[in-house]
Parts: sequence; C-alpha cells; structure tokens
Amino acid sequence: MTYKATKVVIITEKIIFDGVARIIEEAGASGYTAVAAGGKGSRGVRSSGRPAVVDAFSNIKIEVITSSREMADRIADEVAAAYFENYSGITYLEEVEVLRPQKF
Amino acid sequence: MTYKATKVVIITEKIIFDGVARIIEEAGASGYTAVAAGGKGSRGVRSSGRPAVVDAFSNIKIEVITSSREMADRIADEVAAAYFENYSGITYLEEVEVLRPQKF
Amino acid sequence: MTYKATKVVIITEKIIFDGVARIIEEAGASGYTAVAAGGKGSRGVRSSGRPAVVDAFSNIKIEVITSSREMADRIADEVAAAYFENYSGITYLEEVEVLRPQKF
Amino acid sequence: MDLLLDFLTRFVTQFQSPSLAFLIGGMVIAALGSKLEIPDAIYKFAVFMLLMRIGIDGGMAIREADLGDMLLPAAFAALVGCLIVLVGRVTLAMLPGVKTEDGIATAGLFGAVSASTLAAAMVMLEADGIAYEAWVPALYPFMDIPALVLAIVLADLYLKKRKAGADAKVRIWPIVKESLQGSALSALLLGLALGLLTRPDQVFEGFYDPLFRGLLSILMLIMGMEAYTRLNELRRVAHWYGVYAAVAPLAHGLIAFGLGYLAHLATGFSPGGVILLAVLAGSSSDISGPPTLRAGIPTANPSSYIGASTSIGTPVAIAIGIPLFIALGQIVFDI
Amino acid sequence: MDLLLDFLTRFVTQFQSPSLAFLIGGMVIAALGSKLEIPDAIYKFAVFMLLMRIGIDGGMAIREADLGDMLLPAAFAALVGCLIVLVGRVTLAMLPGVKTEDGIATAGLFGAVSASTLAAAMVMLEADGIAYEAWVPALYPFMDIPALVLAIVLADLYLKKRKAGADAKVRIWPIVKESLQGSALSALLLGLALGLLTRPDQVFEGFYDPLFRGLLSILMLIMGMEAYTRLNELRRVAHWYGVYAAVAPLAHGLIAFGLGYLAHLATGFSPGGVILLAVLAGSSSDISGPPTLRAGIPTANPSSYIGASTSIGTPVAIAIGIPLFIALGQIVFDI
Amino acid sequence: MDLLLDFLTRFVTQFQSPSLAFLIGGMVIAALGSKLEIPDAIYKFAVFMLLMRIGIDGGMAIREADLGDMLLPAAFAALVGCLIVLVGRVTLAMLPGVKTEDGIATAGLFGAVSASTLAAAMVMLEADGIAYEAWVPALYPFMDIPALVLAIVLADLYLKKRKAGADAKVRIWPIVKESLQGSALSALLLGLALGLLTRPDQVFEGFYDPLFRGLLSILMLIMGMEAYTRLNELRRVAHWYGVYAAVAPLAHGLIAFGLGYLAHLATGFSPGGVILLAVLAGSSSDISGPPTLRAGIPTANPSSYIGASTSIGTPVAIAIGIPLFIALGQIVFDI
Ligand SMILES: Nc1ncnc2c1ncn2[C@@H]1O[C@H](COP(=O)(O)O)[C@@H](O)[C@H]1O
Ligand SMILES: Nc1ncnc2c1ncn2[C@@H]1O[C@H](COP(=O)(O)O)[C@@H](O)[C@H]1O
Ligand SMILES: Nc1ncnc2c1ncn2[C@@H]1O[C@H](COP(=O)(O)O)[C@@H](O)[C@H]1O
Ligand code: NA
Ligand code: NA
Ligand code: NA
Repeated sequence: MTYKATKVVIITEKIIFDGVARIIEEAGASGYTAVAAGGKGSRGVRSSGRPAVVDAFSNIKIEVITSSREMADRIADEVAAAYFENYSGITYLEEVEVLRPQKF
Repeated sequence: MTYKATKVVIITEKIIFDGVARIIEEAGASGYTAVAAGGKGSRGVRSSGRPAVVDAFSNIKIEVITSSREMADRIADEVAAAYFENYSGITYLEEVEVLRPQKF
Repeated sequence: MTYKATKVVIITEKIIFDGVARIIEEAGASGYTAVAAGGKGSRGVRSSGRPAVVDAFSNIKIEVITSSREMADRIADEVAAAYFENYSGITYLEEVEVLRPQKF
Repeated sequence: MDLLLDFLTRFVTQFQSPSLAFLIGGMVIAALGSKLEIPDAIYKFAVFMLLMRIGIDGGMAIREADLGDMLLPAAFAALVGCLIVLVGRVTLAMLPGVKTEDGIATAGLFGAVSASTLAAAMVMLEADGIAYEAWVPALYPFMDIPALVLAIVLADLYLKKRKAGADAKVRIWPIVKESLQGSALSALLLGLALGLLTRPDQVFEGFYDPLFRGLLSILMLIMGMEAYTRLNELRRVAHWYGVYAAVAPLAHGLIAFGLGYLAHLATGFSPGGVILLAVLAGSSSDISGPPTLRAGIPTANPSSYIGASTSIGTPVAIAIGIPLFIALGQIVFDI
Repeated sequence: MDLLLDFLTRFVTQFQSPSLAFLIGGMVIAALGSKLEIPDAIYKFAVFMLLMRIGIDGGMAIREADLGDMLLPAAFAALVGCLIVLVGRVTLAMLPGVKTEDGIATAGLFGAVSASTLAAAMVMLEADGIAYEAWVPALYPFMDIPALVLAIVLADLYLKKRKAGADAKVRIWPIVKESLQGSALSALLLGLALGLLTRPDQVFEGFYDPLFRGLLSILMLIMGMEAYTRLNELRRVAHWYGVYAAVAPLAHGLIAFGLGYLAHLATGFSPGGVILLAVLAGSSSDISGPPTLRAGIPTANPSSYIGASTSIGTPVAIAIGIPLFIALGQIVFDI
Repeated sequence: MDLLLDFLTRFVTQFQSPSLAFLIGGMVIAALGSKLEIPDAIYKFAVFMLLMRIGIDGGMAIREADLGDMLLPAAFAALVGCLIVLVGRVTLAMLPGVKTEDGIATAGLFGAVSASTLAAAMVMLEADGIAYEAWVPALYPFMDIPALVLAIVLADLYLKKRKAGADAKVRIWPIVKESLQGSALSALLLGLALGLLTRPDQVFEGFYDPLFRGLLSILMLIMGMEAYTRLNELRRVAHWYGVYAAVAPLAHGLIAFGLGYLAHLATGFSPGGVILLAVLAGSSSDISGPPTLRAGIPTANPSSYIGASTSIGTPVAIAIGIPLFIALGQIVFDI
C-alpha cells in the first residue's frame, strides 16, 4: 500500500545551499537529501570533484519529498524567487509514491 | 517505443549498504545504482564529503529499476522491515519508462 | 502553475561522458546535470570513490530535462545506439513538471 | 602540600603542548563559525599514517622484545577494557533517562581506544623525555577488542532478556572479526606485521616517522572542530552522558594507572608505559568503534555514544587526561 | 641606460624560478589537452598548509617583533586595498560594456590577496637572499578585508541608488565576519594564533615549513591549468576585463611599492618587506575572495571577475609582477 | 650448479624488500576482508608524485647526458613494446575461448608500462647499489606508446576484416595523442620538461625525491589490495588469461633483458639500465593503459585485460620479475 507524494528537485550553486535548506525547513518539510553535482546550463559549466580553484561554485542537487502538493509548490516558488535571478539553478517536481506517509 | 517500469529509491545510512544490496539482489533485480548523499531527516543531519570523524554514518542513495511492480514493492518493504526501525532511511517509488525492457 | 517536461536519465561509464554530453548538446537540450555514481549491472560492479586502480571505469549518472518528448526520445536512442553495445549503461525517461518552461 | 603544588605546576606545563593547542584551536575556530574544511581524504590518510607509524614501530620493537615482558601489560589492558564496560553497565546504563542499550554502547566506546589520543600522548612523552617500551602502543587491540565485544554481548543479553523467550546464543567471533577488519585495527596490525616480519626501517625513518607529528597536529585540529560541531547532538540526549563523558576518561585512566603501577612493581614495566596504558584507558574510540557498535547494537542511538565520546570524552582525555597522567607519573616515579 | 639594462637582466633571471616553471607548465599541459588531474582534496590541503605555514611563522615573528614597526605597513596595506577598489570603481566599472557591479566586484577581487602568489614571492625572495620581517606575510588580512568590504559596500550603494527609494544602511560587520570565517583567512589567523600563543616550533620546522616549497609547486601547477581552462569564460565577457587584468597587477604593485618605500624611509621597513607589500597588492584573491563576493554582490556575474583574476590577473602577477618588483627592489635598495 | 645456487640465493634475498612486503601485505589484508581504504585522492596524488619524481630526475639527467647513448635503448624499448603485442596477437589472441580483440587488448596492456612497478624496481636497485643512467626511467613512453598504438591498430584491422567491406584507414595520430594526454604520460612528460628546461633541483631534493619511497610503499599496498579484489573479475573469463598473465611478465622481461644486453655490449648501456629495461617490459600498465584501450578497442571486454593485468600480471612482475631480473643482472654482469 503506497501513498502519493511530491518530490521537489532543486539543482543550484553549492554556495546558496544553506539558504535553500532554510527555505525547505521553514516550509515544514520533514527532511531533504543533497548530492554533489556538476552540470551545464545557461550559465556555463560547473564542475565537481576536480580541483576547481573556486570550488564554491560547483552544483548541488537537493531533493525534498513532501506529502502535500502545496508545500512542494511553495518550496519551488520560494527558492526560485529568492535566488534564481542571480544564481544559476533549476527546479522541477515529480510525483512519487511513499510507503509510510506519516514520515513526510 | 518505451515500456513502463518502476524505480525504487532508498536513501539510508552508508553503513547498511551491503545489507540493502543483498536484499536487492535476492529480489532478482538486474542491478542498482548508488550515489553518495548527505541529508537531514528525523534523525539529524548526515554530512557527506567533509571530514566526519565518523564517516560511516553519512548517507547513500540507491536506485533500482525493476520491470515488475511486485519486485519494486518487495524491495521497498523488505528494506524498510529489515532496517528502518533502527537505521534512519526513507524509500519511495516512481514510475519510469525504459527503452529496453529486457535489460531489467 | 507548472508545465510538463521529460527527464532523460543516463547511467553509464564515466569514460564516455564527453561523448554523451556531445549528443545531449547536439540534440538541443538547454543543459544537463551529472553526478558520480557506483553501481552494479549486467557487466559487474563499478565502484566510485574508493581507490580504484582504474578509476575511469566508475559510473556517472546524467540527467537532462527537455521540454519536448521527441528530444528526450532522441537523446535516449542516440546514446544507446552509439554506446550501449560496447559500454555498460542504462537509460530511462520520467515525466516531471517544471515551473519555467522557457528555461528548457 | 608541596607535592600538590609540584603536581599542579607539572600539570599546567603540559598545556603548552602543540597537540593541545591544535585541539583547542579547532574548537575555537568551529565555535567562531569558520568555514575551514580539511578534506575527508586527508583525514583518512592521516589516521592511516598514524596507525602505520605506531604499528611498524611496535612490530620492530616486538622483534627485539622479551615477549614475557608484554604479557602482564597486555593482560591488564584487556582487563581494563572489560572493567570499563562493566562499570559503565552498572552506572551510566542504569541512570534515569538513559536507555540501557545506549548506555552500554557508550561504555563500549569509552572502553575502546583512540589512535589520535594515543599518538598525542606519545608526542608529549617524547617532549618530556619520558621513555616507554616501543611495543606499548601495540597494546591497543588488547584493550579495544575486549571492550567492544563485551559491550555488544551485554547489550544482546539485555535485549534478549527483555524480549524473553528468545535465547539464541550470542556469537563472539563475528564481533571480533568485524573489529579486526575495521580500518583502524587492520592498519595497525598491518603495520605490526610489516615491522615484525620485514625490514621497513628505511621507509619508516624516511616517511612514516617524520610525518607523524605534523599529521597528528592536523588530526588534533579536526578532532577539535568535530568536538564543537557535535556538541549539539549531545544536547539532545540525557545530561548524564555529559557527566559520564567528563568523568570517565579520568577515572578509567586512573584505574589503568594503578594496574600499570602493579606491572611496574612486578615486571619493571616502564613509567612511560604506565602512563600510556592510562592514556589508552582514558581515550575513547573515534574511528572504528562507532561503526562496530552501530552494527553490533543497532537499537542503540548513535547520537548518544558518538556525541558523548567525540564532543566531551576525547577533548577531556587529551586536554586533561594526558597532562594529568604525565604529571602523576612524574610524581609517582620521580622522573 | 645602464640601470635599465641591469634591471632587465635581473628581471629575466627571475624567470628561471621553479615556481614560474610550474605555473607555465600547468598552462602548457592544459593547452595541450592533458587529462592530468590533481585531486581537489590535495589542492585544498596544499592551500591550508601554505596558509598555516605563513600564519605560524608570522605569529612566531610577531611574538618577538616591535609592534610599532608593524603599524605603518599595516596601515598602508589597508590603504592600498581600498585604493585599488576605488581606482577600479572609477576606471573598469565605468567602461562601456562593463556592468557596473561586475566591475566593482572585479576591483574587489584584485584588491584582495592570493596566498599562493604571496608564497611564490616568499620562495623567490629566499632564493635571492633578500630578507624581510617574518611578520610581513601576516599583513594579508589588512589588505584583503578592507578591499572586499569596500567593494561590497560600493556595489550596494550603486544598486540602491539605481533602485532609488530603498536606502537601508549597508551593514559592514557581516561582510567582515563572512570574510574572516572563510577558509583562507581562518587558516591564516589560526596559524597566527598558534604561532603567537603556543610553541609550535618543532611541528613547524618538521612539517609545515619543509613541505611548503613542494606543495607550492603543486599549487602553481594547478593555477596554471585553471588559468588556461578559464580563459574561455573570460572570452564571453567584455574585452576590457582582459586589459584591466593585465595592467592592474603591475599598477597596484607599483603603488604599494611606493607606499612601502615611504615606510622604509620612515621606520626602516625592510626592502624584502616593500617587495612583498607590492606582491600582496598585485595579487588577486583566488580562494576566499570569490565566494565572499558571490554572496555579497549576488547580481555580479562571477564569470567576469573570476575569469579576469584566475586566467590573466594571477599569471601576470606571478610571472611578471613578482620578477618586476624584485628587480625593482634590487635596483632601488641596491641589494 | 654453483651459479644456479648463487642465483637462487640472490633471488630469495630480494624478497625482503619492503616494496614487496607492502604489496603482499595489501593482498593479505584484502583477502582477510579488511575494510581499510586509502582515499582515491591519495592514490592519484601518489601516482602523480612518482611520475613527476621520475620525470624531473630523467629530465635533469638528459640535460647532461650524451643523447647518442639513449638512442639504442630507446629504439629497443619501442621494439620490445611492439614485439610484446605481436607475440600476444599470435598466442593469447588465438587461443580457444579468448575473443580475438580481448586478447589483443590484453597484449597491448602488457606491452605498456606501469609507473609503480618501475618505481619499485628503482628503489630495489638502489638498495642493492646497482647504478643506472638516470634517464633510463624516461624510456617509459618509448615502450608504452608503440605498444598501445599497435594493439589498437591490430584490433581495428581484425574487426574491419571481419566486417569485410569497411576499410577506412586506421588513424594513428589520435591514438598517440590520447595516450600522451593521459594523466600518466602527461605527468611524466611535464616532469621531464621541467627537469630539462628549468632548475627544479631544490624542490626535487626537498619534496619530490624524499617522498618517493614512502608514497611508493602506499601504492604497493593499494596495488596488492586491488590485485586481490579483481581476482573475481578474472575468474569470469577464460583461464588462458591467467596463464598468459603469469608467464608474460617474465618472458617479456627476458626478451628485453637480452636486447638490453646487446645495448650493453654495443654502447655500454649500464647493468642497472638493462635490468630496468627488463622491468619496463615485464610491467603492465595500470593507470593510463586501460582507459586508452577502452576508448581505442571499445568492443574488447575490460574485465579480461584489466583482470589479467591487475590481479596477476602486476604482482608477478613485481614479486617475481624484479627479483629475477636483478639476480640475473648480478650474475650476468658479475656485480
Ligand atoms: N536542461 C537541463 N537538464 C538538466 N539539468 C539542467 C538543465 N539545465 C540546467 N541544468 C542544471 O542546472 C544548473 C544551473 O543551470 P543554469 O541556471 O541554466 O545555469 C546547471 O549547472 C545544470 O546542473
Ligand atoms: N522529506 C524528505 N525528503 C527527502 N529526503 C529525506 C526526507 N526525509 C528524510 N530524508 C532523507 O533520508 C535520510 C534519513 O531520514 P530519517 O530516517 O528521517 O533520519 C535523511 O538523512 C535524508 O537524506
Ligand atoms: N536495474 C537497475 N537499476 C538501477 N541501475 C541499474 C540497473 N541495471 C544497471 N544499472 C546501472 O547501470 C550500470 C550499467 O549497467 P549494465 O550495462 O547492466 O552493466 C550499472 O553499473 C548500474 O549503475
Ligand atoms: Na579506552
Ligand atoms: Na591585491
Ligand atoms: Na610492459
């Protein structure tokens, strides 16, 4: 037996990780998972792992599972509003199924 | 032409990786992919990468693509039953589309 | 307000990353995100992180968000055609929702 | 009175040791919110180098040592390891607000041994010109393994009794094996074997030994930063952990000092050896102990035992324990 | 005429320095498409070691120094840091095609200081037997912090004026704090404190100092590779960045050289000290400056300032600036 | 008879070398299930340091060498590299159960060179006081590149013939370039250039050289652990790979020893040089060879060639090959 939930994914610059985490926590999410990432987007290549003299600019990919669609939308909107004018980043949502809805 | 498949995602403590991998293999999955992760959940922050004196407690994110929904459910259930009372971790399912169903 | 988009995921050997990235760019995608990964599949275990004498053979997981389903299919097909006879790798698609469709 | 003053003077002198300075420096910059990061790869490598340095040296020493001399200290090391766990079982683990298995796991961690604390003591003894048998650091596993095994066995017995019915035997060998295979003990034993069976003198003197002191300073820095960072974790568990973690390193060290003194009387165990035995007892494991306990007592909450050890136990053992045991040794042995 | 020839000879001699050779080697292999990778952990560790080496040495020197001697050079360092930013504000940031805040950020980065450039100059001075007060490298933060703070404040003022209405005060302390907490300054200050307050002589002489030169060679290699790799990024922004990045290190260094000369006349500031002050001014920050600016002036495009600094500013500062300032010093002070 | 005994004595003596001890130690702890991990960053850095050490030393030697002396050994190195591949083509690649392109790739890997094996031999020669021209290790690329190129060309020819029709020419330059740009060769060549064109003596003597032996011991440990770990992979392919991997290092070394002996007679190539040439031939590439072959012969199964090389070829080359070639050299040259 599974329950619907929404996953918000945010891929952005490592340097704003703390700010994004704050938005996620304030939105009331039960947690998040972060993974180091590299990538290429409209603002150029971001490496990860290799000796970048300016490592703070590599990417991080953050996932949040939320049981409420509204919370998911709010997180995505707030992160985009707070940062994506000045920092590179993308965000998207996915439908997932969780086993223990009370966890989220 | 694509075919439906189910992806099981397990985010948990690195220290139980071997046990989780065994469950996945015994369930008959054709493989899995693992990524180092950090995160925050009900049991506190788990860092990854920085010098944690106790690195064994950072997270790992494991993905398994299965062609059968039953196998996906079984993997998720068994991992949760075997570990999630004592170890921190979450698990969720997603519908995906694969190109070569015989691979899975 | 969100818009449908397709995510292509490619998990394959690090050594062919440049070639895969070229296919993605030539298909016209607006970017991609890459994460170091380990895993197990039909061709054995690929570790990541630990001192592998032959590190070039660890995995990489690449995600591309595309606004057009055709582009997604093309990327998946071309990567599979170009590499998966000789290199180990899998590819799958997921439906996602993006906030700013013009980004992709 | 004079003796006390003498003791205090010696105690205070130890505080100028650079090892302590780096430890405290790490705590201070973490408290000030520094973003300094020593890469994890460097941390792991430094620990490996320390253990190899200790192991190779011990192995070369054992080659020439009279094995009989090691017997009593090794037995005492094992005894102390078990004693610590038993004492923890009937004190900490019984206290209100402390979950029994969490208390047992904590006692196990404090019974086990920290390579960095040991290394810091070796450097400080050297600075004071206090000699010890080169095989003393190799007593490490004799205290470490019994402590971890006993803690896991006690926790198992407790949990099974609680569940009643179930009375499958606890198997000891898998726990010993897990412990020996951990990264810390396998590096130490590898070094021991290399020192004992081969002639690694040149690479020891040209590489492992000269880098020892410097890498230790970096480890001390990391331990200090970690200690501060993990204080939070400790705050979320019962206050008794804080009390235990502050008192235990000193109490354990003094017990071991007493036993070491007996060995001194009986077989001429060196003053430096007695001090190091006390340091081994006072230290709590930071590298291989936690994963062994996590796997061995999965129901225990790691925040309690790791928090207690990393954020209070280890700083107390290094900053107060080592100076204390050295000063004590100087008084007792009149050196 | 003779003087010019003498100058040129000395200038050219500096090119045989191994530091330069590693820098150029890095650029060449990157240009040739080499897949050589120095792990990021090693890079971070090498930077940490350099800063600790500089800090500890400085701290030990300050212990014995007459603090009065430091006053004027420290004031000049701060003055130069601010001057550089102000000059950049009215030149680069005004040029056509240069977004004002991008120009200000770039000036901030060039006002800030690079530890590797500083270290390269120290090694080259040593090779030439030119002495300096050991506390000179500790002037680093006196130039670095004012430059970054002023740049962020100027950008803020500019952006607020443009938006009109909004006139909330710019708060300076958070910027200073952010800067002090960054990995570079906190390693340097930690080293300073350790050198000043404790006795780390043995670990300094046995570890931090002997590894200094070797790790610097590796850093130079990485800087060279990065410089080439980031050229692309620079190409995408206005050409004026290239011009500024080529000229600024030399101009800034000369200004500082002049002020240092005044200090020499006034309080006997050493020739080596004057040269190092010029190098500090000529260098542009590569480690802690960029994230501080990214957070402080988020609307500025990092490609512009990092590209300008890493791919042109730093190579020019090291390959032309250092030899130039040393040759100048040799002529001016007749050493 | 006496000669044989003498040979065996010398052969056995070599086994006490610490390099071997670390290699075997690595295999043993891996077999015992140790969780010891040397971080990947340390491994990569150690390899880099070794290659720079070899390159810089070679470059400084070439500066003073008579280039004529290098000619014959370099030609022989290239010849041996090609010979090894050709022999593998008509033996291993023809055997039942061995896919032709897998066999060719394996021969290519065994024709290529391992920096760690080379370094181990250099340390062992030094221990025995056997001299060699300092440029000999710089023969590395002369054997490495031809072997890899030839293997890729042969595989291409074979695959195209099989597919018939298709007969596009095989382009050699891209393969050479790929090989030169790999991390191993570019570090070596960078070192060579720095040694040849600049004056890195101080940083060489204070950093690259003193760390050489110690980092090598760590590499040997890693190679040992890898060898054991990859045995599984080898088990899944035809047994012939095991046979080839055990015999080839010795056979290839002996061929090279013979050619080296000719060079000794012809141009006075040193005994140590002859031994090192044999070691180069006996070694199989572990760092840059595999990715080059993976890209160059994509249809070949990497488990076969990497398994054969890492888990059997390299241990045999180090543990049996080096002692054998040294003992042989001692007998033949009466040193
Ligand atoms: N189409 C895309 N698919 C996947 N990841 C993307 C895509 N576009 C951008 N990204 C990721 O988002 C980061 C920031 O993108 P941008 O703001 O466009 O520079 C990039 O570095 C990539 O990691
Ligand atoms: N809501 C969530 N969204 C994404 N990841 C989560 C979430 N909750 C927990 N996690 C991840 O699962 C791990 C274990 O969670 P927990 O068992 O709640 O401590 C955390 O460290 C996170 O990496
Ligand atoms: N069923 C699966 N689920 C998730 N990842 C997989 C699966 N099968 C293969 N992979 C990943 O794809 C890589 C290549 O697979 P293969 O080509 O089967 O060797 C593996 O190393 C895994 O990382
Ligand atoms: Na203990
Ligand atoms: Na500057
Ligand atoms: Na070879």
